[in-house]
This record gives sequence, structure tokens and C-alpha cells, in this order.
Amino acid sequence: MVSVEFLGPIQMEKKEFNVQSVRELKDELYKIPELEDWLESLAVAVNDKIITSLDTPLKDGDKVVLLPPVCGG
Amino acid sequence: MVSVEFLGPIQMEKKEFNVQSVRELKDELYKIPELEDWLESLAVAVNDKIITSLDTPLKDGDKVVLLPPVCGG
Amino acid sequence: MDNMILEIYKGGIPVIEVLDRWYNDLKLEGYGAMIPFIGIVRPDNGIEGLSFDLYLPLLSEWFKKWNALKEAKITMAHSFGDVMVGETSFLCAIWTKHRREGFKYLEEFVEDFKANAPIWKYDLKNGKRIFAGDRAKPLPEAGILG
Amino acid sequence: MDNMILEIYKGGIPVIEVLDRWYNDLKLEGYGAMIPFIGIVRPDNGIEGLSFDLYLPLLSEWFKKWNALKEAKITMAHSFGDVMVGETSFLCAIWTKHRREGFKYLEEFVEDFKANAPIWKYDLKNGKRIFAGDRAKPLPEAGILG
Repeated sequence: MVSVEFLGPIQMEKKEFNVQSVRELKDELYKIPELEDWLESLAVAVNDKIITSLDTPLKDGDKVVLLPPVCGG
Repeated sequence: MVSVEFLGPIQMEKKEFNVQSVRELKDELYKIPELEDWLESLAVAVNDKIITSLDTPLKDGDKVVLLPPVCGG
Repeated sequence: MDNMILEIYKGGIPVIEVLDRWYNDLKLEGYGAMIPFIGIVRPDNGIEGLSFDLYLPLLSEWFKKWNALKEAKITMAHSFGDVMVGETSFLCAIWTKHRREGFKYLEEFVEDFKANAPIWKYDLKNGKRIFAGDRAKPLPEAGILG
Repeated sequence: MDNMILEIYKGGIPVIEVLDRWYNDLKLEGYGAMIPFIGIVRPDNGIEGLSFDLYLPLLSEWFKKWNALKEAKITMAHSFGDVMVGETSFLCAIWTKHRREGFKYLEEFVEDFKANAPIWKYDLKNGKRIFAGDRAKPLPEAGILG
């Protein structure tokens, strides 16, 4: 299982998914109505490295975080 | 008489000159050997306003200051 | 002072206390210019304050490259939680030998911070915590799920 | 705080004390960014310190135009006399609503200060006070006696 954490303003508890790649995770995330408005503006980090390819493989125990638009300072 | 003050690193006491313009003052200053190395790098202020013309008139009681190259901070 | 200088505070940053410590720690290290940036919460749109979430693992990771500069030292502090009007939520300082590198790094660092630091801002208004989505921008790597 | 904020100190500036006062006086005035610049005496060429002369009537006159800005507030302090290595001889702070004006004014102000403020610098070396002529530049209006 892969744990997925929703950061900042996304009001959703951490979830676990049984997926082998970020592409598979994407398909799962599209099934969650509350995420609909967020998905296209999210960045994705796997084990605390931001990734840029949907083909990034995921394995059991990986930790994914989803990062909505930022504004520090 | 016009008082002339030499600022910063110019090691010279304030002096008085009997002159009617900055041009006349310039001629007097050229007679002072210790000023030779400074003159071309000086700015001139009359009554605490920097002036840019040799034709600036001077009258009794005017206060001239001569400003060598600067470096604050 | 070889270690990373990234400090995180709950609530407003004690600006003067932090600057005092940074200044005294580094003033004899041969830097000729120290340029702090102090981000103060403004009383805009009738807010009582701002509030912040941050994700420390990626914030530290982001900061590492700035910590590795050879010709400059950068120290930084940021708040999480509530920061009221007039308080400071972001503080950094750029240390360089000469002023012009300092100006350059200050601007580069703060703009990079604004674009890339994993921090989320909320307005505190009428007792509510409202995501400041109008001021937020997707990270440069965002969009692969779109 | 409508008055001119130009402070002159004999010897090194008490940086933290001055920043503390400026920060607390202005933090509720609606400025979102405070950007100080702190000029620290570096241990270059084996100097023990620097020393400064300044001509206050023209320094105040020069500062007036910066004090008259509408969208920014600038506060400044400078030393005269001896300032030892590690001490600060020049301190200013730019206050603006947004950071980008702050970056702009900081650079413009400090460069204008360097070119136009009537201040003379000396190295303190082996107990002597030596004019730093290599770092000095004629004022823009200089040369009419040449």
C-alpha cells in the first residue's frame, strides 16, 4: 500500500492506495469528488522528492504527498 | 569676505577670501600648493547648496565648502 | 555556523531576538553586508491576521541549495499557525562580502521562496481561517495530475 | 513618524537597538516589507577599523528627497569617528507595502548614498588614520575647479 497525504488547504485525511505508479494513483484520485477542483494544480512528491512523471513507479510503503498552490511569506 | 571650508581628508584650516565669484575663488585656490592634488576632484557648495557653474556669484558672508571624493557606508 | 539556519516558529517570529542572535553570530565572519527581509502582516481586507501551514521535509530540502552557496550565507525563519496584523511571519537575512551580491541574492532568494516553498497561507477573518487561494500559485512542477 | 529619520552616531551603530525601535515604531503602519541594510566593517588589508567624517548639512539635504517618497519610508543611521572591525557604520531600512518596490528602493537608495552622501572614509591601520582614497569617488558635480 502507498500512503497519500493531502497538504495545506485540502481538507482530507491521509489515505492508502494499492497502486504501482503515479499514473494509477491519478486514476484513483479522480474517483474522489472532493479533489476535483484541486487535481490540476497539485504537485506530487514521492518520499519527499517532487516528481514530474506519471510513470514514476510506486511500491509498498512509499509515501506520496500532494501539494496545492503555495504562498509563503 | 567669503569663508571657505575644506572637508574630510584635506588637512587645511578654514580660510577667508575676498572674491566675487567661484571663478575668482578658483584662481585663489590655485595659488595654494597643498591643494594642487585635490582641486580637480572637488565639488563646491555655496551656503550648503552644491553649485555647478564657475559663474556663481559670491558675496560677503557666503560660506563655501569644498568636498573631496566621497565614500560612505 | 556551518549548519543550516532555517528556523520555524509557532506564531509571529520574535524578529529582534532572532536578528540579534544572527547578527552577533556572524558579524565577525568577514561579511560586509547583512540584508534582512522582514515580512510583516498587513491589515488588508479587514483581516485580523494570517495563518500558515508548512511541510517541513520539503521546505528543508528546498532550503538546502541556498544553504550551499559559497559566496553568501542565508539565514531564514518562518511561522506556522496564526500570525496577527503587525507581526512577522517571514524573516531572512543575506550575508555577503559586498553589497551588490547581497541585492542580487536577496531578490533571487525571496522570489524563489515565494514560488517554491511548500507553505500555505490563510486569512484570519471574523474568526475564520480561509485559504488565500487568490494569492497562491501552483508549484512549478504542478499539473501532472491535470 | 512624519519627521526625517536620519540618525548619526559617534562610533559603531547600536544595530539591534536601532532596528528594535524602528521596527516597533513602524510595524503597524501598513508596510508589508521592511528591508534593512547593515554595513559591517570587514577585516580587510589588516585594518583595525574604519573612521568617518561627514558633513551633516549636506547629508541632511541629500536625504530629504528620500524622505519625501510617497510609497516608501526610509530610515537611516550612519557613524562618524572610529568604527572597529565587526561593528556597523551604516544602517538603513526600506519600508514598502510590497516586496518588489522594496528591492528597487533598497538598491537605488544605497547606490545613491554611495555616490552622493558627503562622507569620507579612513582606514585605521597600525594606529594611523589613512584616507581611503582608492575607494573614494568624486561627487557627480565635482570638477568645476579642474
